[in-house]
Amino acid sequence: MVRIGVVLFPGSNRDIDAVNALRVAGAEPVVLWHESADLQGVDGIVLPGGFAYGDYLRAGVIARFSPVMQAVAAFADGGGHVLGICNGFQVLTEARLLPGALLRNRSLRFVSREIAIMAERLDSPFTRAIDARRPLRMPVAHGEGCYYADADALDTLEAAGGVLFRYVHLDGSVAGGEEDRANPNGSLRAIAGVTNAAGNVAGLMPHPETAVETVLGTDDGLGIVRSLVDSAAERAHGDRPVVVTIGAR
Amino acid sequence: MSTATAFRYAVNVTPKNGILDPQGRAVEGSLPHLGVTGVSAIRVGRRVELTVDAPSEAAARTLVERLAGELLSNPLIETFAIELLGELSAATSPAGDGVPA
Amino acid sequence: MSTATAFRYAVNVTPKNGILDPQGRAVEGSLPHLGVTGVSAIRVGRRVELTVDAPSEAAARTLVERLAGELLSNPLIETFAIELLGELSAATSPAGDGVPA
Amino acid sequence: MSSVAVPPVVDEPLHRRLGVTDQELGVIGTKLGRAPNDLELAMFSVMWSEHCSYKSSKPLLRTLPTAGEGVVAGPGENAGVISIGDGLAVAFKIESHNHPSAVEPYQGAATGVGGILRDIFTMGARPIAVLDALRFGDPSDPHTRHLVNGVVRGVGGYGNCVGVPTVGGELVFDPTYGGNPLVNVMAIGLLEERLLTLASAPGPGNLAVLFGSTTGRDGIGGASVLASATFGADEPSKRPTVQVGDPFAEKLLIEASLELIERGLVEGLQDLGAGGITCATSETADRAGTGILVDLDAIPRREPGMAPFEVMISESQERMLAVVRPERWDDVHEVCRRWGLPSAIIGRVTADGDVTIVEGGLDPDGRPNQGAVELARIPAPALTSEAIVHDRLATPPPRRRAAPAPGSDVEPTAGLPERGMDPGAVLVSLLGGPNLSSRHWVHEQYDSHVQANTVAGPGRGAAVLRIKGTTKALVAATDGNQSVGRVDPWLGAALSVAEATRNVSITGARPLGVTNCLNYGDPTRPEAFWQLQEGVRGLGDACRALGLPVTGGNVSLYNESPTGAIAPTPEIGVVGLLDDVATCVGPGFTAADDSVVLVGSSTPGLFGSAYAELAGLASEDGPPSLDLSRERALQAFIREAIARGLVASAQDVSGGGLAVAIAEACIWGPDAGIGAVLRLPIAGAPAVELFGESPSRLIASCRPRHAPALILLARQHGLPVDELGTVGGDRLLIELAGLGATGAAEERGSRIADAVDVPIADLAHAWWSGLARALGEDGQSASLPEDR
Ligand SMILES: Nc1ncnc2c1ncn2[C@@H]1O[C@H](COP(=O)(O)OP(=O)(O)O)[C@@H](O)[C@H]1O
Ligand SMILES: [Mg+2]
Repeated sequence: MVRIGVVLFPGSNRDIDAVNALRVAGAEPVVLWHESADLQGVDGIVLPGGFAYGDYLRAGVIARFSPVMQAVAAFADGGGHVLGICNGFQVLTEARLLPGALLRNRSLRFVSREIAIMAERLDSPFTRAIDARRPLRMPVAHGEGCYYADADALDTLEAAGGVLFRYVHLDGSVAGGEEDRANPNGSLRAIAGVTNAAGNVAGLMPHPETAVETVLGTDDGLGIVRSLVDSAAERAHGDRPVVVTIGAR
Repeated sequence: MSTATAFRYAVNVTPKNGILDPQGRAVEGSLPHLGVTGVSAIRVGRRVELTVDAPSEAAARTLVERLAGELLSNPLIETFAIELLGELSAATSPAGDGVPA
Repeated sequence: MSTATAFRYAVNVTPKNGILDPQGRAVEGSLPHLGVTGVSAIRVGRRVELTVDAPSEAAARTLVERLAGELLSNPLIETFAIELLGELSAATSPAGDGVPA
Repeated sequence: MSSVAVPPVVDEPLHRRLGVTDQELGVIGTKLGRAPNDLELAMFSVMWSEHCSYKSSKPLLRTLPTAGEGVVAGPGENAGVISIGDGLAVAFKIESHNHPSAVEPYQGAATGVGGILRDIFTMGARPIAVLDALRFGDPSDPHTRHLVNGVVRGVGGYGNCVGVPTVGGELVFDPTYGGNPLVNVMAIGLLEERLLTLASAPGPGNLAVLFGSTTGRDGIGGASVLASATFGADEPSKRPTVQVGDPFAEKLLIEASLELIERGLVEGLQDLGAGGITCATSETADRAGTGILVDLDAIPRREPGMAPFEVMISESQERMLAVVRPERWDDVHEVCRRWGLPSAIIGRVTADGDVTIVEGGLDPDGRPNQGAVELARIPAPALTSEAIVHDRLATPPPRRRAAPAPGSDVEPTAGLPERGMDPGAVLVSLLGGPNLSSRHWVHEQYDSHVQANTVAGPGRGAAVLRIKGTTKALVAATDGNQSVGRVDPWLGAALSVAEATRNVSITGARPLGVTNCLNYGDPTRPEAFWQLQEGVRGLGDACRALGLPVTGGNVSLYNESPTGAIAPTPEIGVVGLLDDVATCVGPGFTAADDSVVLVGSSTPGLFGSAYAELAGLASEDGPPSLDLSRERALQAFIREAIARGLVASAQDVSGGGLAVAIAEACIWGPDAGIGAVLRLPIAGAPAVELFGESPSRLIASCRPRHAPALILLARQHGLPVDELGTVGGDRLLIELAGLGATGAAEERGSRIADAVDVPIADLAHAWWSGLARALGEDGQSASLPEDR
């Protein structure tokens, strides 16, 4: 079975959700303690949501210096797949493993509700198992999720296919700026998730891992979790991914 | 408008002594990860910079003091100090986002 | 420990020019409610005060610069300035909580 | 009328300055057999505060029913615990943080969440949900807005960070809370029953271990001064140092505590709340019949120069006391270290039954060192179980008006909707009002999904949380009724229990037990004490009638401000169990063509209703009547109907009455809502039938083929039932028919009054935007910079 690490910082709290989602997606979750640089030979890594070290100062900043993050950076350098969700995304930008920064929500309020995102492309390691380019419903829950980079950096990112997800309306049209409820934090260009130039590290603010079971309202997030699992499996064992139709709607 | 000028201030807001400062504590706790020793007594507060149009420094300071006490700090748990950063020749009030002139 | 002394610094972190500062904007937006006019260009940042044990001010400052650049600010969105607040006769590191001596 | 706290006079004796009466000082002397020293007096003053000792309410609370199926821990423990099968149990409790929140809304609310969470994980339960029940004054008042903002941010700031979802609660505005807001927080935890841990200190020789944050000067005197004294905004001298919460430290505390319990490393565990170390040591010792010897020097401090009394009564947050066998100390220490928490041995369990404080250290055998000084010695029971109890005087108010107030409409129920007035417009303004509109502005600031259990979060009735690894789910709701309680405190309490349990039952869940927070005025005023007495009686009567145990709660007295006491507010929290989460039913209509059925019937009267408030009806035309056996039958009926698969949706009739309940079921329908075409047979005045708030009623929808069975089942339970019509379309149409139907249409020779006829989009818009508008948050927000 594919083994996916879930990094546990002392203030992680969606680790529970990530572990649950990986199980639903058919992987074996392996909890990785922040004080240890030993990745226990996992095939892929999730940096879960939460408040890594309390997220004082700026979200994610302190986590960047932890022993486990040194190991995660090395793992990513070697081509390993790393997915940061919410706080995990913040940690990856602070660690410069992903471009840009996550500012306080423009509303200055924590925002927690269901939103919709759409994958810009289905050929990335983190979107390959998504069934179609359609709005995916899942929750957001964060206070610092406004994606920011300067205009040149954004253009470069877009040109390189680095924008992975955008906030959208339920009809699939891209969300507007901060006045648009569909963009919950005022992210520039409605960017909800990005990937690095090599394509093996990705982060997003919404919570696909909390949206993997219909009993909780939506399983639209399963495609993202399963993409990571498939990509990690393929890289580790040369497996061709099992083609599964997800999210029977 | 006559002789009105503009003054730029900083209001430094810090947690009162004796009040728990979880931010300072968290930053302190992270130092070993950076291999840093010998740093202590970290307090994390806020710094607000603002420009005030007023006929005199005294008038401007009175207003800043009021703002600092009523709006920018919470007197129950924070203290503030006011710093004059400079005097501007003309009042400059950039629109919208509060970007300093 | 020889001649080691302690230096107290403040690191002022402010949002870079051109970066959206929703806090500054919110403060500005609340001024009319307080009946305040003539205040503009508000920027809200952070202020971190800390004590550094080091043999010299130069050594201490090098460390503070590193902390300010790597930990206390994010160069993509923020700038920082360092202020020496004073020199303390002896290193005082109260336990645990980040309370100034 | 309200007792104003006497400003402390400089040469007043210490005990009075600490809030201890002369009479109480006498009793302390008797219990000690000598006069207390200053440290002992400080310890007594916090422990004999209302908050810690329940000195006014204890005799009343003893009358509550506490036994029930599956109850494994009841009142007296940190939280109630009820077994739910599969080796699992649920722990839950509600608590107030009213006065701290009035002083510093953000930190007051945040530390309120922290405190109630500690009550839950102290028992070995992982906190899985928070509900916040909030009460404020006029929403257009800038001070109210400041409080609402701070409290909501505080609840979110803490709950979001510790990773416990906030899944429900209330936000109610009523002028009665203008000078005294209420912040009640309920927490729910899940535990393996075998891990149930009690807060006691058994085994002389065991170590008393303090872990978590260090001890500072925060909240000194908080318990005694804040919770017991009449609160007035202009008494800065009575303002204690504000407690600041650190949710990150709490998260570490949760993980460390649960690991210690899971690994069997502790004999007892107690959180530190009001009364700090004094309270934790004396309560754990008293429960075990032991004593504790405290080594004052061993307590890790945050500040230099703290006096012994400051250390002993500090209410620094995020601390725990563990009782540990000496041979397990290394393991305990290691667990705390791994979670980044300081820990220290601060004393020993003894056999002498006393809480003893020494300065100068203990030797390796746990005896005071040579030359150590004994600073205090108090029998543990004297501080806790044998603390003073006061016999308070209860007197009903001089005149309970049964007749309409002078000058008011003699028959207000015949008033609105007045002839020609559109009841649909009344419905729109009710739905858009500050109390009935959507609370999303609040709960979108709360993480309601974390932990991946939330089947139904905040916003639409009771919260539903699935239990991983089982088919089960927990269902929770809170309710409190101050508007009826104001004139009839018995009824207010009973109605609160009825509504909270009904909200749980209409999902299909079986209520397991009740927790409560009794928010009342100054108990030394006979009228306020009478209200408390009646409230507890109403709570007990309702729980007995519904067959439910009261497993815990909290009492908050002295809720008074210079403008007077609050209306009695018993806040009720209920947890229920759903055996199969797949059967769970929600309040919104689900499909066009479904049949709509009304179960229950209305009683006369509009007093206390949202409608009466909107219409400015001042008279007391009588609160609704409550038949508890009818309530019990209604809840049994709906649970059975849901279990048999007959029900598509179920919504109870509460605030705003039947019309609002139906409108909500429409708004919460599929996509952007769905309409309904209904015909309501009425016997009384249209206003009462549409907008009256008499209890024990619900609206259910079902597939048309199930309607006969559903109606039959209701009759079998002895309940009145009417089929109102069908779901569908994009408007809500309610025609009135029958004897009571009067109005404009009557003049046209019809027996049908003006109908409610409104587009769902209009209802939805009013409902959606009402709260933000009431709070002035619909435009540019004027919030202060906050650090989270
Ligand atoms: N302060 C709050 N925090 C979280 N959820 C809230 C709050 N206030 C109200 N809610 C949620 O909004 C919904 C409506 O609340 P309320 O009108 O009190 O419900 P009901 O009429 O069913 O008792 C419920 O789901 C409740 O849990
Ligand atoms: Mg309800």
